[in-house]
Amino acid sequence: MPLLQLHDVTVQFPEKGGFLKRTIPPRSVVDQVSFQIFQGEVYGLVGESGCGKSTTARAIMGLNSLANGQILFQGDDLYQMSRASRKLRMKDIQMIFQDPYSSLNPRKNVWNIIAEPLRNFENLSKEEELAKVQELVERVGLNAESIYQYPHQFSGGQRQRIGIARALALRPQLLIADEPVSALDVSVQAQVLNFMKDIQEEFELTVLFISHDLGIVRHMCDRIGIMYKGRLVEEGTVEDIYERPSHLYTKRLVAAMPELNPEKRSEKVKQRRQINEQYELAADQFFDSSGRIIELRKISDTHRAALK
Amino acid sequence: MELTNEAMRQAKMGNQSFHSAIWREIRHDRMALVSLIVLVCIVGIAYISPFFLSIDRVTRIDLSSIYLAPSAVHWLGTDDGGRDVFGQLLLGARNSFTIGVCVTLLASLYGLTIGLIAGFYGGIVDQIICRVLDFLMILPSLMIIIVFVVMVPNYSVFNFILIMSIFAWFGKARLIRSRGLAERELDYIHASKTLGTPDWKIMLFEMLPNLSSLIIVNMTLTLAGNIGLETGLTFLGFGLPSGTPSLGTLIALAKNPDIVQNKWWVWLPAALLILVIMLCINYIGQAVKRASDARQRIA
Amino acid sequence: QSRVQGETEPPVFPLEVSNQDKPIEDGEMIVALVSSDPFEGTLSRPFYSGSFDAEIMNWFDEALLSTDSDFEITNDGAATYELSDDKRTITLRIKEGVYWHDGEPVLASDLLYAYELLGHPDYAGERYTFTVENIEGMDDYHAGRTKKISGIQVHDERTISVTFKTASPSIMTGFWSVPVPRHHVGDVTAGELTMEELESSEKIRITPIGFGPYIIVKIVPGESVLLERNEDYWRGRPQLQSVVLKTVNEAIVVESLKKGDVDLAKVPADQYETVKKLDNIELLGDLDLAYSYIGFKIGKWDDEKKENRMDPKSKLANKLVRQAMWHAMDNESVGTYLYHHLRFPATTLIVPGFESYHDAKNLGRPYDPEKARALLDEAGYIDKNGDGFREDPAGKPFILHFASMAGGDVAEPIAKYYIQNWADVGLKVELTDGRLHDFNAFYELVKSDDPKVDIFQGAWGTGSDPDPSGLYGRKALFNYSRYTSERNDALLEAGTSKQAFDTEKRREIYKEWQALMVEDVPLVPTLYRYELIGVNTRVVNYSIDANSENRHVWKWGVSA
Amino acid sequence: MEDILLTIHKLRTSFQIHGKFYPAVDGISLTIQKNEVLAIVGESGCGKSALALSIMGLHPSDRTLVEGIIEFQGRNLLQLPIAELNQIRGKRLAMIFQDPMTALHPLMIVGRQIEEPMNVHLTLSTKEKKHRTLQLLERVGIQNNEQVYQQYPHELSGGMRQRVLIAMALACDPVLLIADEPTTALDVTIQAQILELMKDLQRQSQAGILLITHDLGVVAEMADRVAVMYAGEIVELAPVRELFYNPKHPYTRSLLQSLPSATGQKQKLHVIEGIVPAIEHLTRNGCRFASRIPWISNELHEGEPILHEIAADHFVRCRCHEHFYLPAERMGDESNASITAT
Amino acid sequence: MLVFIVRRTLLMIPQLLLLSILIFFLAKQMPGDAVTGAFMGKPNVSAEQMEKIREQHGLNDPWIVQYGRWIGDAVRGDFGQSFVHKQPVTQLLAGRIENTIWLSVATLVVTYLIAIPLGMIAGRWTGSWADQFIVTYNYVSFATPVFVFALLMLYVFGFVLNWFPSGGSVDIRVEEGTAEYVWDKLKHLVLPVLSGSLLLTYSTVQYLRNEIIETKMKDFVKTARAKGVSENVVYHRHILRHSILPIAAFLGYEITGLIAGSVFIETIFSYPGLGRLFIDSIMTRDFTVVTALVLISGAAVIVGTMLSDIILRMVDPRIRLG
Ligand SMILES: Nc1ncnc2c1ncn2[C@@H]1O[C@H](COP(=O)(O)OP(=O)(O)OP(=O)(O)O)[C@@H](O)[C@H]1O
Ligand SMILES: Nc1ncnc2c1ncn2[C@@H]1O[C@H](COP(=O)(O)OP(=O)(O)OP(=O)(O)O)[C@@H](O)[C@H]1O
Ligand SMILES: [Mg+2]
Ligand SMILES: [Mg+2]
Ligand code: NI
Repeated sequence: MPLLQLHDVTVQFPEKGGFLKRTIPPRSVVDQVSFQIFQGEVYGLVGESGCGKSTTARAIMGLNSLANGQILFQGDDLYQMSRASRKLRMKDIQMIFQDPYSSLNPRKNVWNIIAEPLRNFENLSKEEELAKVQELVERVGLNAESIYQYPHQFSGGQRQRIGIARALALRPQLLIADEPVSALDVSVQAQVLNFMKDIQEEFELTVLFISHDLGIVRHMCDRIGIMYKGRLVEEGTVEDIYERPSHLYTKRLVAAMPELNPEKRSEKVKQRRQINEQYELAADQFFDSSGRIIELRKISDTHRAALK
Repeated sequence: MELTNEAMRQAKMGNQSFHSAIWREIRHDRMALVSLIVLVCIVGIAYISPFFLSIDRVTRIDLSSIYLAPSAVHWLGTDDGGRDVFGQLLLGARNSFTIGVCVTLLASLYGLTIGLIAGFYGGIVDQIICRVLDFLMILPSLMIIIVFVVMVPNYSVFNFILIMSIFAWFGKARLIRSRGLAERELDYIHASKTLGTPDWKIMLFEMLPNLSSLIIVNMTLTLAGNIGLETGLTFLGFGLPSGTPSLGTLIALAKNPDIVQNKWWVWLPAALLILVIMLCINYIGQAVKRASDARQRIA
Repeated sequence: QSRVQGETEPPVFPLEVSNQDKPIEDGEMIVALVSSDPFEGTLSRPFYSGSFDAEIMNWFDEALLSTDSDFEITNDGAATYELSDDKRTITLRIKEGVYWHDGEPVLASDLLYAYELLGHPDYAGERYTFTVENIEGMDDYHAGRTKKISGIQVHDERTISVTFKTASPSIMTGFWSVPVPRHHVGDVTAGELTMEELESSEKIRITPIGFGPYIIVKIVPGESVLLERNEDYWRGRPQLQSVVLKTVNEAIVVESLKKGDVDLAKVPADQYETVKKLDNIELLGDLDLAYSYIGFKIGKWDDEKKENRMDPKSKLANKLVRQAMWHAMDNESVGTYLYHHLRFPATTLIVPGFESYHDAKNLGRPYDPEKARALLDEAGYIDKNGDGFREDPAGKPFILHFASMAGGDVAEPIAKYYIQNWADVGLKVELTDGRLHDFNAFYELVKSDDPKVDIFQGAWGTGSDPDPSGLYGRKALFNYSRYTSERNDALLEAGTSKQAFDTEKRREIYKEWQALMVEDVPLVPTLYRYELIGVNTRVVNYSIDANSENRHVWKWGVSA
Repeated sequence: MEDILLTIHKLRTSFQIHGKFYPAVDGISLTIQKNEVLAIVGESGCGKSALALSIMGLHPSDRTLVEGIIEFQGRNLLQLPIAELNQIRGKRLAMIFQDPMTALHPLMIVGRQIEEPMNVHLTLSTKEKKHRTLQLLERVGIQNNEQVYQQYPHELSGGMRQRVLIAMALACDPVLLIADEPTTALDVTIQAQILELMKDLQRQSQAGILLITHDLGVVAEMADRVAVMYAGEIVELAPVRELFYNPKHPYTRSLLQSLPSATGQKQKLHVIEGIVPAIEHLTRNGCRFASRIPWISNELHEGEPILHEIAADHFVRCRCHEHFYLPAERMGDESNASITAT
Repeated sequence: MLVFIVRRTLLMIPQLLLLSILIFFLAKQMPGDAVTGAFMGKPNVSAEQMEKIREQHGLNDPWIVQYGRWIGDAVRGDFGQSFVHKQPVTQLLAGRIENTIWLSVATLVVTYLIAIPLGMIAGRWTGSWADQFIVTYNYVSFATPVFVFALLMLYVFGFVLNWFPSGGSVDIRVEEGTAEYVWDKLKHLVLPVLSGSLLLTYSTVQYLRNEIIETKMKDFVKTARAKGVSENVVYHRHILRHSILPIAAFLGYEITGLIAGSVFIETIFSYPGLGRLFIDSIMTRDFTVVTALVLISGAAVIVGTMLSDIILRMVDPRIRLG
């Protein structure tokens, strides 16, 4: 059984407009997205800005309400549970945020930040809590005395580690990482990525890894879903996506990745042009009559794409 | 990793809280520092004055000595009831300041509660609160305060504070709401939600501390405004009960041109005192404001 | 010279300007209406209510009958009168050559019109007074039962007679003789316009006319009025070419006088000292027909019977306490220091302005704390617990509540001072609600006999009629003390009876009444007052002396 | 050498912090030639923007100190009075900013903003200006140019806005274009388009471009020459091929190793120890990178590191590169530290 | 745009209605009514007579009935009769409102005329002596009670220097409609307006200064400079255009300040306007006038906020579509 299952998940935001601000039909930001994540794997969600990646993540976390669909965690529908049991359940799902600067409360010291989930769910004595926090802090590679420091005294990478420590405090099964490194410099990025990989292996975490950087996704993930305008357009293993992209949008994304070899510049440019042209020509192939991206079709056991 | 107690303590001390930021900012701004000292002196003297000044004596009418010019006995002369202006000034400063502080605190409490709720929940709750605030903001509050003052049957300082504070919180609520709305979109609030922290805890322990600098800045700045408003209302005759010494009572005597011209000691010290108090609060407020915004800090 | 009263010597003010120069032909006088508020501008006698409106009207309008220093009607006005032997019918004859400003003659029917307005069922003003009500047939007319007032006869164009139900000396002081130009303002009785329309009509607000010495040329509402000489004035040619009346804030009166911006202005007491020093200003002063008082609540208004009823259980029922409280009050100091001698201790309830009726020998109850203490001891109010304040005879705390009006710079020190005075003799008095009350709230409290009030401070203007029954009668709503006694009833009755047309007799009656009030002390008259007028030295022929020829507006002029 | 557009000599740009001036750009010398794309790479905070702003003269004069020589077509920009500087900027020297969201005036229609440099530098009639603007918009790949002309920035997508910014920079046919991270705020696909566009335009106009970026991928795709900056200094300067095939400076090598390699090998990424020190905490004597490669002993660094030309046009600061190895290499993986062509 | 204005206007109606109910209710709660006020201190009016007058004016009806009557009339522009002034309130206000409008508009204009240049100078040359001077002036003006300042102005310029008339709105001697009349009106306005506006500049200067300092650091300003635009143009075209927006948004609330200020100013300069009328009316319990005045002030603020909204909409394209 998959650890997390999304079934036709739809998230809508109301749009304001018109005379006397009547509510006009809401816009689906995430439109009937379904995928599954299995125990222990790292699932990547890729797409351009505004395609609905974060919204999907937030829907799983219960920060947005669903307009339609189900989210099953270990087979239980998170949105059908009572508030209390859902709260207990959410303990097993934790999130790492994109911006290490705003995801930590600047008014709290590291101790209080990391202890927050512990205080909510576990009744620890002060000593136990301190011990636990120190353990976590050391686990993420920070000094023990840093628990008295405030977020602004840390670099971006260190902050992201604090965020990870907080997420790990309750020993979750599923970790959702929403662009955890896109605000960081290359060198720091490497640090966090390495670290996340270690943690994932050590805790046998299941991770939903969201990013727009195909290089990073490739480095981190086992399976990848490509999102476009609120819909999933292709899903498959890393090899499926990078070696055998079937959807033109995926191809386009892959082609847009900067080439690190100066020699291949012109080649790459040519390739991009080609794909762009194709894309423009064949655009309507990927949409149904109402202009909606069509459903995924199975290509192989691991590979699905929104193709006719 | 073994940690010495010393290292722990230093790490603890190394953090800089908002308070120390304010203090540093004030220390580096000469005007603010002077203001703070002056204000502390004024308020300090005013508040400890009952220990060396008998209120009864200061407020006792002595018709044979009205409008005496400053002398060794009456440092700042006497007022329309032959009362010592210096003593009145101290009592007045104390009353005015107390009222200003009380009004500010009360108004902040209202504003904070409403603003936080609107800011935290957003959506429909915010919409409703906003509409109500929109309406309240357009009330001609000075006029309505006056109407209230006239209306209240059992008029006392307490009632006055209540009335003033009822009309002083709308702006605050708005301010806190809008910052709250911005704050609620920040990831640390999301984080707290995903960590299972209950809403009220998030509001009080996550959001509020981050708004605290805003609130403190707003409070220091409106404190001056509230003291000014109290004085103004007293000037118009709708402020403090007239036997209660207040800076406004003394300045209100300046309605009479003879006093303005020939009996400056009655109103001028009070006017200057209020000016100094308000200036001081303002300078401190500005320093506090800078402290709240790292980009503006001098220190 | 003005009359001097009381034990102390208040300053002495002239009643007439000293400038003896000839007035210039094209002079203009600027008169201040001293107020921080705009004047209301209802420039018609039946309808006006502001004192500034009255002041403005003085310049362009007047009563047909003139009055003397006792405010009694005389025969040297625009009309002469005759009183019938039974003193119930008065007949007016308007002199020749009295014309409205628009050239129409002043007719007897114009005076009739005034009565028709005053008695009209729709009339909502305040001048439906005793002398109007007392006219025969007025009740029926007022109730709308008839269209004509049977007691008023118009004999010819210029003769009219008015018959009263009862003979009362009030006729001599209270008789209404101001006509209303029916042709100008429009006829309410003929249905040309309604009473309300008339009241807000431009004809009395923007373009009013009268038959006085000056003609209104222009009005800036609430601010100023420009008048010009009425060449056809019946007494003669007015001295001034033009007159400007304008509101001047109290705050800047002195400056305006000093600069010569205004020639004539009432001077507020607190600025007297400053004005005194100005050498271009002469100060005239006369006693005002008003006094301040401290009242004691000793009863309640009985709404059933519409009369006052004393309450023997009220806190101040014991007259010794009231007497003591009067003795405890240091009015002398208040007048001297707070009013710069412009007010001085009052003695009786008939002001010295009524020269013939004020009992100058009755000294009231002068400041004497010792006597006050003795009286209180005698009454059994003794400080038993040693807290400095007396308890009542039963030994219970005795706390009185004092209501006083806010307004003016000195209201607060005065109230505080009296409280101190009483504290000095051991009486504990506190301000009702802990504050001074504004005008309306104060009267609301006092009028409704609110139990929160035991003592109250106020002031009365007496009007020109010395009869005090409107303020102290058994049926008088304004008798806020709610004091009644048989003797009081009898004396007041006698004061307005037919026999009181004899001034000597009336003086006796009122002397007795004044003594009664000093004995029973339903209220303490505290201060009499001067009214001060600052006049520029260039003003000539100006007088506030009721006996002087120069009291007439048309005589006033300015020299070069 | 009339092909040289810009010569920077010992440029030092210092910011005032706590009343003292600390250099953020510390003695940089560079030249840019016609028709050349010079890329500057480095981590955040190493002084790239400070350098660009210094060239444009956009630092507020009260809190910034700019010393050295910036010679543009024979004139030292630092010594020009503001009026003359204004004659140059926007005309022969133009700049593209990083964030298209904020770099456009939110209350002016796009057309006016593009016309503004023409108002200043060219004498054209209103019609000509509009014509030229529409042409420019077309050149940067905006098809519905008439419509966009009338629109406000917030009505455009990020990519469109960046195109508008480019059009604005090109308004007076500049000979040197300074682009400060022109694509950082954009999506990959759009980034590719914009880069291509810039390349095209550059080829057409033969202008020089100073391209500032922190993305080595962008460098590889665009640049002719690359300067690697660290802590206000240039640590390595080389033609693009040389840099990617034969990186020398420890910093360059570390950077390349810390990229999640595009080849898909899931080996550990290299992590550079520590952080870039803030300019007020930077130790300025000795090798500035030394603290971040602590396993290289101190003697191996130069006392006063200078740029050494180790191959034609290839400069490296400090001798330490000769002894440098990555920790991973020591542990047996002897493969070349550079990215080998696939 | 039109749709927006219509919507905004419709939104005003419930606000006004709510305001009117609130105000009416407050007025009725005050101790004493118009009749008490009008006849107190005049001994010769009997209780029955007063009761009759009360009955006549419907002062004894339940308040909801009175409200219904009042609001019905108010909609038709009839605020009833002032008991004290014996005049329709509308007529009474008509005489004063013109003066108040003169005063407020002039004060507003002068405030902006002073504040905007000051704010610009202070914002542009932050830290210069001019800036320090302006900031100090600003603090002082904020801290000075308006009545003290107005009194001083009156003394210095009205009396000591004798430059301007010390009270009133216009001299009686000048003909209405002539240029002289207007000139005289303006002369009478100088002191009240200056006293008001010199202290009202606070928020505008403060805001503009901060806003300019903020805007100065914005990227689009760098863009403008990079285009070679001269410094003056940068400030006038780019920075000011952006910074002035919030000032427009404040217009509505500025009106609140004006109303409050006019109460003081009109009292001190004996300027016959609505502010003074309010104080007088409240003293005399002339509640038809009080209610009308508060309603008018409220309406003025509502209209003001609406105006700022509309202005904002017109100048800020971001809101226009948003
Ligand atoms: N609270 C909200 N109200 C209305 N619209 C929203 C809200 N949150 C997100 N959206 C819209 O939903 C769409 C998807 O947003 P989302 O944040 O999920 O994108 P994303 O893929 O995470 O993009 P990015 O890479 O920029 O983070 C965007 O167009 C955004 O404008
Ligand atoms: N106005 C300023 N005042 C003080 N310090 C500044 C200022 N501007 C920049 N700095 C500092 O100067 C250094 C260089 O900044 P710069 O903006 O040039 O970096 P950058 O390389 O462009 O970084 P990024 O990639 O983040 O744009 C940084 O340490 C920064 O903190
Ligand atoms: Mg996102
Ligand atoms: Mg930069
Ligand atoms: Ni080195």
